[in-house]
This record gives sequence, structure tokens and C-alpha cells, in this order.
Amino acid sequence: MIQTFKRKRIDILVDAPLCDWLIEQAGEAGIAHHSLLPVHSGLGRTGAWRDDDGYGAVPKRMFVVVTNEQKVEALIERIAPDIERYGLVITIFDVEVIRGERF
Amino acid sequence: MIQTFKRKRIDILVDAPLCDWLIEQAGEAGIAHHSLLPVHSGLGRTGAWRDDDGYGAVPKRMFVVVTNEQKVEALIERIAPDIERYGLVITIFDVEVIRGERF
Amino acid sequence: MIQTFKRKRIDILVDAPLCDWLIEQAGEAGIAHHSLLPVHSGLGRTGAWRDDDGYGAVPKRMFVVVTNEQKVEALIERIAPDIERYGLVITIFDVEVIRGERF
Amino acid sequence: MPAFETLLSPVILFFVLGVVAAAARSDLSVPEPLAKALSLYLMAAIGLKGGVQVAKAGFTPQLLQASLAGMLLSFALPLLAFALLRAFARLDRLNAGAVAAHYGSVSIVTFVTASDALTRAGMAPAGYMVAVMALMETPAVITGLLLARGSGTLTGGQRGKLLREVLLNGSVVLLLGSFLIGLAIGEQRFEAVAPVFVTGFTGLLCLFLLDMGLIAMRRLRESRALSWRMAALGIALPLVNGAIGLAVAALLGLDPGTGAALAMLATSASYIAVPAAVRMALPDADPGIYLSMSLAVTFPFNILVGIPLVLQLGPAVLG
Amino acid sequence: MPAFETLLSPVILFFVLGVVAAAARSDLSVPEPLAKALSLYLMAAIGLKGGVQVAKAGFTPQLLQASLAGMLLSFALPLLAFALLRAFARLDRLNAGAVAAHYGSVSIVTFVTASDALTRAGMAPAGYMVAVMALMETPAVITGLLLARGSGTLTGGQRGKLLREVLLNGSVVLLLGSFLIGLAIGEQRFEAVAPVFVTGFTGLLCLFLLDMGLIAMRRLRESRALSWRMAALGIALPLVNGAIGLAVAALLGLDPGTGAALAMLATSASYIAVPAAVRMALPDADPGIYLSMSLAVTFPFNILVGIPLVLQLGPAVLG
Amino acid sequence: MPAFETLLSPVILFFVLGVVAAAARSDLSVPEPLAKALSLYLMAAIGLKGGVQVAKAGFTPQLLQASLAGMLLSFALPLLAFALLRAFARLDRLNAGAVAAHYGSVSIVTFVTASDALTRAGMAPAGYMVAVMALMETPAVITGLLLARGSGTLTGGQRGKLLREVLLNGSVVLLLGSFLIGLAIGEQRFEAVAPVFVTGFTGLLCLFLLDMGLIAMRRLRESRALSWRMAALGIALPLVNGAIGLAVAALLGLDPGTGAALAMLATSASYIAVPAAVRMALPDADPGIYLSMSLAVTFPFNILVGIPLVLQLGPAVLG
Ligand SMILES: Nc1ncnc2c1ncn2[C@@H]1O[C@H](COP(=O)(O)O)[C@@H](O)[C@H]1O
Ligand SMILES: Nc1ncnc2c1ncn2[C@@H]1O[C@H](COP(=O)(O)O)[C@@H](O)[C@H]1O
Ligand SMILES: Nc1ncnc2c1ncn2[C@@H]1O[C@H](COP(=O)(O)O)[C@@H](O)[C@H]1O
Ligand code: NA
Ligand code: NA
Ligand code: NA
Repeated sequence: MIQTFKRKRIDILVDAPLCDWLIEQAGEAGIAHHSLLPVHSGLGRTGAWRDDDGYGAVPKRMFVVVTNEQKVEALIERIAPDIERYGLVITIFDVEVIRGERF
Repeated sequence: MIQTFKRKRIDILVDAPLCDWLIEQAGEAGIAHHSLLPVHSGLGRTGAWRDDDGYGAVPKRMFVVVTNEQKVEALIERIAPDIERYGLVITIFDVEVIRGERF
Repeated sequence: MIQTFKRKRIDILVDAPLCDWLIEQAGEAGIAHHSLLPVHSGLGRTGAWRDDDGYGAVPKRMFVVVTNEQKVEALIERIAPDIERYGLVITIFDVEVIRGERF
Repeated sequence: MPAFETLLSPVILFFVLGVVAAAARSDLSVPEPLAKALSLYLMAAIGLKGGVQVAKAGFTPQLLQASLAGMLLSFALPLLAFALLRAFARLDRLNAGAVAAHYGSVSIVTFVTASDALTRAGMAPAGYMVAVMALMETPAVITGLLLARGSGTLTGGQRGKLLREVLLNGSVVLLLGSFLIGLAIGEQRFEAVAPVFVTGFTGLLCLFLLDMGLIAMRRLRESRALSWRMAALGIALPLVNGAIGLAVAALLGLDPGTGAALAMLATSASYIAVPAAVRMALPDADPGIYLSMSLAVTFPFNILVGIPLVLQLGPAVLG
Repeated sequence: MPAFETLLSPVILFFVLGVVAAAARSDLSVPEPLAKALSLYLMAAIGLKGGVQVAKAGFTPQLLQASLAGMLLSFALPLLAFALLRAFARLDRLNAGAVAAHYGSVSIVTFVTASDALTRAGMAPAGYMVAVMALMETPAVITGLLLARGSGTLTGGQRGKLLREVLLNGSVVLLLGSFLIGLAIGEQRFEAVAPVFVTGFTGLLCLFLLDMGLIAMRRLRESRALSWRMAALGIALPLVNGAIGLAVAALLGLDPGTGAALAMLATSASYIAVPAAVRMALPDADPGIYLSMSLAVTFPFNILVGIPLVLQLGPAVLG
Repeated sequence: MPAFETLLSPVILFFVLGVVAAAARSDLSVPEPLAKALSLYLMAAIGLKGGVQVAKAGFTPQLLQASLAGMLLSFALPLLAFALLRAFARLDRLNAGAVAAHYGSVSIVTFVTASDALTRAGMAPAGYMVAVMALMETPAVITGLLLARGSGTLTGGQRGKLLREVLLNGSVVLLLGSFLIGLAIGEQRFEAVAPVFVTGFTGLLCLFLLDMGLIAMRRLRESRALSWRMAALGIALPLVNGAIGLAVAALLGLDPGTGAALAMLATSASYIAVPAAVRMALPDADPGIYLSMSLAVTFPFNILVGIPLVLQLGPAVLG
């Protein structure tokens, strides 16, 4: 049986223009790697949006990181003051990974 | 340490033409907000499909919601009779969120 | 209350040209069905990439499967020797599903 | 040989290339946004051109007659299709109704390819046929649903939503909207946009049909639900519907090109607007059946056999 | 009636079609990559054409004067807008600054549509106006941010990043880059690419404006944050700014077409480059306000009223 | 100065604009579906045009000779490249084989840009060179793999899958398919689609090269794996391969334009079809090396230096 390791995955829904900021914050929290998934559309307190709108501040991405608990905490700690005003939707959950040393 | 709250995330693979129906069901289960991710391609009992096929009923989306357990249950309760015939692929899992009051 | 079943979800970030190989491996591990999500961009040890680069080996997909623990293990077992060199980022986590017999 | 001639057009040959590439499992593919872009373009182009032609020719009684005939055909053709699907293909009520809706409606690409071929053969259909096509897109859905479930089963809310989906469907709106724009601007103001919407048309149609060839063949390969009886009806239904369309055209005294276009509309089956509506309204029906029949059987049959046929029969019957 | 004439152009009518389709909640939509492709195309095309025209006409003192005037306008117009947004629309400092930045900057599509109409009316603006537009895109962002937060609150790193975002913004780079390419190649070498960048222009602009109509109307429907006072300013600000632009054009002695184009630049509000910069620099400002005002109110107003107006006023004031 | 002239073409200048924008870290970008659409278009266009020309000129012995020579070159050029990569760039067997496969194969965009320049300079290459290009795409992959791993290591199943990937690769199928369509339809039937596939060609090529400039420069920026020795070979290999190609062209007695095109095919390195095949067949090889060398070094070198050079050498050597 292949050994697995307990890590965290953190998925953050974030406005496309704020991605660079988030990547930077992650970097300063020690998170060097990430992936960004496209998001098609959504509905929130500020109304509906869709990727097709194509203009301005609206399109979103899903920022996905696999890492350990400390780094997740460090990232949350850093971005905590901005979560509300940037409208981030954050979910953190337990995952198993294969290459423990990588994450 | 920033406080986190236990919530549920529910991811539903759903045919694009059925998204409006699902959004409506979610609304009636008290789930006001959601995001939809694009899906590139897939393989199921009904064969392979890909987003590039572009026509007809086939393309899928991933409906993603962060909410509390009761609302997830209410949604599942509502859509239960249709899960099989609409071919929904549903996964529900535990997540931690930051802004407990929002979800 | 609708009954739910405990299953596993496995999400694998994989280079687009390696998708066919992964689908084949999954098939041989008894996993007949899957979905692939597009990925917009990312940053790893080998540098940054984005879907817009459009050429060569770089674009990635997220391979998503809902299945039971044994099949996840069988898949991991099969692809273990290639995880490192193919640069797969694998996360496995517990989910609840509705139609237990399907997954 | 006119029939052979039609098949030698670059438009048809790109369709064949797509079919061959998909059959050989080549990884050739057309990105979905390009396909959607091309179809927006084609609809805007034919809508505009139709409107400009009507602006020039004026409203004629035949415009009205053909519109009424088209809508009647769209309402009525599913009835015959339903009967055949039940009796010969042994489909249940639900799936037979779902498929019938597709055959009463129309395929825009088939119409466009046929118009292109008719125009090249010196029998350009009247401009108003674009409006007729738009009017034929949706009545069939209503008949199909009634056949599948009976009227009683739809709640008022569902009915309203379905009607909206069917009437405000993007392609109907774009076709009729462009037609009205063409009507409003007339020939002279159209000149500024003609290089895009006229000169570029056939070339872009090639790329679109390349994609359709790929898609139709991929769909055929994934068609686990398709029995030989269904496949046979996928060829018989267009022949029957086309004959009815031609007969109606003769009754109305349409000219050969316009009548041939009406026949092609009757012949063709929808694979864009109707499947989406049916997936919503009849979720229990099997998309594998209706998509495979209309997209993987009838569409290629019409492109490769139906169009050459109608090019011969049009002048013979209506000339 | 020239004003009515303008509205009858296919370009404008496709915009109206988009608005109507979105208002009726049709599912008509333009895929995002196509919209982005069209806007890349439009920017490359107008950049090139402007450069080629300057290569032909040579550098004139007016090129320099108009450039300086444009940049000054972009810096200064947010001041007046800010005052009105505070006093009349009762916005707080932050949101007033954010909105003001949009009104000092420009809308490329409005400019392009106006140029098309001016050219058709025999008053083609000078080629260098493309460069003026590129120069006007960004100064307003700086004024807007200073108004919103005061200069002290930006760290050096943030300021650098913002400046880069604003100066190296894709549309600025593509516009100025294409302009320089046009300058370098001149009229003769431009011929090889003219079929794409000139002949196809108006037709493709139709598709782009169809999308803009859809987007503007969808945004209006989702505009929960928009009060009637903001909406009123969304109409008053372009009128005020346009009048100022026209006055400056008269001062500089610009010809009617060029002056009308400068007025349209002053009139128009950004909804692509500036919102992205403001979302980054002023995350606490409400995108619902600035996007709705510029995209859902001012943009349609300019297309449907502003352009016909300037077509009349241009020759009257500057003729 | 012909060399300087080539660089002043809009096509090349858009490439330079892309490079500059990416170097300055502008956010200018071309959406991936547009890039894919443009490349489908370019392949269909050159395939068609080549086929139509051969339909007109008839099959000649040189068509066959050039095809054979091209395939031989594609098989053989990786051998020399492999030796140099091992000896000079100090790559291991695996990575040297992977890179060598790229240099034996061809870059479609380089060929298209060179053809455009040659045609403008009055030395249009023969139509059949498109088919030669399609034939040169894949043999190099086989040599490269054998060099990297020896033949023993591939199981039968893997070999079959690789062969399919390489032979049914989308670009090979589209190029040869369009070529055959061109052959079948001939000059007269081509007219209907010529506005899209001929008149629009150079303009669309500009947009494509804008994207290539962005991509090449972004790749260079991310090239952590690239040593100066590899970069030097990224320039030396095209020079060596081009000289060999020119020599072969002289041996065959090709005319200057056709021979120059053959030299450009030898010179160019694949960065679309081959990387995908190599990633699959040699997953342990480092994509950072082969992509950076072919896309970030050799491709720009060929566009900016290789093409002007061959424009001079073609007539000098073969004239
Ligand atoms: N509970 C949720 N679950 C999933 N996505 C959400 C949720 N809340 C907000 N979103 C996403 O975040 C976007 C902005 O939300 P808001 O800031 O509330 O307007 C929405 O349009 C959705 O795409
Ligand atoms: N176990 C699974 N894991 C992930 N995706 C699935 C799974 N089963 C089905 N799907 C997705 O759902 C689609 C339809 O499945 P089906 O209804 O079985 O044909 C497939 O094409 C996949 O995209
Ligand atoms: N820890 C991580 N979390 C999320 N995505 C990752 C992670 N590590 C790598 N990736 C993704 O995998 C790609 C390749 O990683 P690498 O092989 O390290 O260059 C990156 O560009 C990311 O898209
Ligand atoms: Na029909
Ligand atoms: Na302005
Ligand atoms: Na080569």
C-alpha cells in the first residue's frame, strides 16, 4: 500500500483582478505553488455575474492550493482583514496526498 | 488564530440546460448563492462527451455551494426524485470556512 | 432523510497530453467514469504556465473521480511509479454521495 | 452531374474531412467558442441578407403564405414522425415525442448549406425564407411535448418557462433580429458590412462544416443507444418530410429555389435549439437517442444526399 | 435627419438588438473569447489605421496639441465628476473617486463607433486621435485614486504596481503598438493587411456591439446598487464632459471630425481598463456602482444619443 | 535592403510587439480559443492554396522528389542535432533525443511567414511545399524517440499509440485534408472561398504572430532550465539545418522560392505537435528544455533572422 499523508486543500473564489494579490500573499505565507481554475458564473449578495460579461472587475477564478496546516493558517492570518471586503469565498478541507514532502 | 466554522460544500455535476432548474431548487432550499465551474469533458454510463461538442444537451457544469448542513439536506431532499433521471453526480464534504455568518 | 454513502473523491492535476494515459490507468483500476475540469493557470517548481500559452505540453486539466476506497487505492497503486515524473498533484478526500450503488 | 458537382464544393468537402478525421480518431478539434462564434456569424449573416432582400423585393403575399405554411409544417410534421417512431423504431411515447420535436423543427446549418448550393446553381431562395426558418424552429417543440406527455402534465409555471425558452431562444432572436435589421437598413446601408457578411460567408461556412463533421461523427461513435431501426428512420424521416415540404411548395406555387429551401427546412432536424429545450422539458427522455438521430444520422444524410437531391427535384417539380 | 440616420446604421441596430435580447432575457450570448478576440481586432485595426494616416499626413503641431489636451482632460475631468458625485449622487469619497476615474478615462468602443459614423458622414477624424485615445486611458486613474484616498495612503510598492498596471495595460500597449506599426509600415505595406483591418471593420464592429448591448443590459438588470441620482449623473456627466471636450477642440482649432472625436473621448467612460485597475487599487469601492454607471448608463446613452448629437454639434461648433 | 524590408512587414512587427509586450510584463494576451482558431484557419488556408496550385500546375516529378527529400530530412536531421546536443549542450541521452525530435520536425508558422515573405518578394514557393511540410512533421519524432530510448523499450501497444498520435495529429490531418480538398476543387471552385482563405490571410497572420511573440517571450521568461549552451544551440541548429536544407534544394534543382521554403522547413523546429507527442512518449524528459529551445530561442531567431537570411540566400544559391 502506498503511503498517504494528511494535508489541507484550500479553495478560494477570488475576483480575477485580485489573483496577483492573492498569489503574492500566498507566497509570503510560504505557499509557492498553486493552480487557478476558471469559473463560469455565479450568484452572490452582489447579484449574478458570468464569465461572458467579459468586462471590468467581475470574472472570478478558483484558487486551489494543496499544502500543510501551518501554511494554510499563515495564509488565512495574512488575508483575514481583506476577506470580507474582497468578497473571498474560502473553503479549507482535509485531503490525503501521496508525495508528503512536496506539500 | 482566526476562527473557522464547520460547514458543508456540495459539488454537483449537472447538464448545462438543467442549471437553471438546479439554481431554482437551491433557492427554494434556502441556498441563495452558488458558483458554476466549467467542465471540459467526461465519461459516464452514457458514453463520452466533451465541451467542444458544443451542441445539444451534453455540456456539463460543476455547481458549487458552500453552506450549512441543514440547507444541504433541504436541497438533497428536494432534488432526490430527480437525481437519477437527471444524471446528477453529487459529492458533499466537510469544509472549514472563515466567515461563519455568511454560509 | 435521504441516505448518503461514504465514498472517496480523487482530484488529480495532470498535463493535458497525459489525460488519455490517466483515463486508461483509471479504467484498469476499475474506474469507468470521470470528469475533466479545465485549469486556467498555475505555478509550480517548473515555473508558471497558463492555458493561454496554448502550445506544447503545458496545459493542465483536473481529473475528478467519485468512487470507493478500494478503487482509489488500486488507481494510486497503478500510477505510483509515475506520479513524480509526470508531476501529478493528487488529492483524495472523503465525500458523501447519494446513489451509493453508482460509485 | 449537378449532384456530383454539389459534393465537390469546398463546403461539403470540409464536412467530409471532419467526418473522416473523427472516424480515424484524429485529435483534430474546433474549440467550442470558435464554433459558437461561427454560428452567431452565420445567423447574423443570413438574417441580414434575408432582410435586405425583402427590403428590396417588398412584402409579397407569398412571404405570408410561406410563413404560415412553415409554421403549420413545424406543428404537423412531428405527428407523422411520432407515429413512425412508435410503430417502426418501437420507441416509447416519451422518447418518440422527444425525437418527433426535433424532426418538426429545422437545422440552420442544413438550410444555410442548401441556400449556398442553390444560389451557386442559379436558384437563390427568396430572402424571406430566413424568417420562415426562424418561425419553424419552435412550434414543433410544443407538438413534441404534447405527444410525449399530454398537455395535462405541465404546470402553468413550467409551460411559461418552456414557452420563453422556445420563443426567446438565442438563435430565434438573432435570426429574426438580424432579419429586421436587414429590413430596416436596406441594400445601400448594407454595403458597409457586406464584406464580412457576404464575401466572407462561404469560406467561414467551410470551417463551420469541418466542425460539424467532427461533431456528427464523434456523436455517432458514442451512440450506444442507436438501434438500426432508429438509424433507418433517421434517413426515412427526412425523405418523407422533404417530400411533404416539396408538395406544400408546389401548392403555394413557390419558385424552384424557394420551394427547394422550404423542402430542406422540412427535411432537416434540429440539433441545437430543440435538444436543449427537450432536455429541460423531458428530462426522462434519452438524449443519446434524439441527438444521435438528428445530428449523427439525419444531418450528414441531408448534407451529402438531401441537398444534391433537392437541387435536382426543386426545378423538376417546381420549375 | 442625420441623427436618425446614425441610428439606422447596422452597427447601432445590432447594439439595440443586444439590449432588447437581454431585456427579454433571451439566452443569446457572445462567448467571452469571441468578445475578447473582437476587441483585440478592433484595437489593432484602429491603431494601424491611425498610424498609417499619420505616416501619410506627417507629424503636425496639432498632433502634439491634441495629445497634451487629451492627457490634461483625462487628468482634470475626474475633478468635476468627483464634485458632482459627492454633491448630487451623495457618494462617499471612496466611491466618488472610483467612479470619477472612469469618467476621465475613455471607452474605446464608443470612440470606434463614433469614428465610424463620422467617417461615413464625411468627417473622418485625424489618424492621430487613436494615439490621443491611448494617452487618455490612464491619467484619470491617478486622479481618481488620489481623490479617493489621498496620495499618502499608497506605499511605494503599491504605487509602482498600479503605475505598471495602468501604463502596461493590454489595450494601451496594443493601441500604441499598432499605431507605431502603422507609422512604420506606411500606406503601401499596409495594403496587404487592409482587407482584414479595413474592409472587415464595420461588419465585425456589428458583432462586437451586439455583445456590448447584451452586456450593458445584463449589467443594468443586475444593478442593485444604482440609485436614480447615480443614473441621472450617468447621463449628465457625459453631456458636461462632452461640452468641455468640444470647447477644448474649438480652442485648439481642430477640424469638425477630429474635434467631434475629442469630444466623444471626453464624453465616454471606461468600462474595461479602469474597472480592473480600480478593483485592484480600491477594493473597498463597490464595483456595482462604477460598472453600472459607465457600462449600463453612460455607454448606451453615448451610443444612442451622444454620437448623433456630436455628429450635429461637431460641424456646428467647429465647422 | 531586402533584409530590412522583411522586418518592416506588419506580420513581423506584430511579432515584435508581442515580444516587447511580454518582456514589459504587460497583461496583453490572446485568448487560447482565438489562437487555436487562427491556427486552424492558417492550416486550412495554406492547405487549400497548395492543393489548388498543384491542381493547376499538375503533378511533377519534383513534387515527389521534394516529398521524399523532406521526409528524409525529417528522419535524418535529428541525428546531427542529437550529437551536438550531447557533445556541446551536455544533455543526457533522454533530453537530447527529445530536443532532436523537435529540430527534425517543422514549425508551421515559420513556414507560413516565410512563404508570405517569399511571395511578396516575387519568389512564391511551389504549392506542393505544403504537402512536403505535412510529411516532415512526424518522421523526426520516431528518430528522436529511438535516440532517446532505443527501440527495445517501447511495447507494441505504446508504439501503436504513438504512431497514431503522430500520424493522425490534428495539424497533419488538417493540412493534408485541405491540400486534398484544394486539389479536388481546383482554381475555379476555390474562388467562392478565396476571400476568406487568401484575401484575409496576411491580416490574420498578424494577429497570430502577435500571440506567438507573447508566448515565445513568456516562455523565455519562465525558462529556468535553459543554459547558455542550449540557447547557443537554439541558434546554431537552425543555421546548420537550414544550410543542409539549402544544399538538398540545390541538389534537387528546385527554384529559389521553393528551395528557400525547403530550407526554412529544415531550419524550423516544432513547438506544437512534437512537444505533445514527446510529453506522452518521454515523460521523463524535461519540457522546460525542449519547449524553451524551440519556442523561445529558435522560433524568434527564425522569424527575425532566418527568414531575411533565406530571402537573400535563396536566389543567391538557387537562382
Ligand atoms: N455560498 C457560496 N457558495 C458558492 N459560491 C459563492 C457563495 N457565495 C458567493 N459565491 C460566489 O462568489 C460570488 C460573489 O459573491 P458576493 O460577494 O456575495 O456577491 C458569487 O457570485 C458566487 O460566484
Ligand atoms: N464517478 C464519476 N466521477 C466523476 N464524474 C462522473 C462520474 N460518473 C459520471 N460522471 C460525469 O457525469 C457524466 C454523465 O455520466 P452518466 O450519466 O453516467 O453518463 C460523465 O460523462 C462524467 O462527466
Ligand atoms: N501545491 C500545489 N497546489 C496546487 N497546485 C499545484 C501545487 N503544486 C503544483 N501545482 C500545479 O501543478 C503545476 C506543475 O507543478 P510543478 O510540477 O511543480 O511545476 C503547477 O504549475 C500548478 O498548476
Ligand atoms: Na424539419
Ligand atoms: Na471620458
Ligand atoms: Na526542422
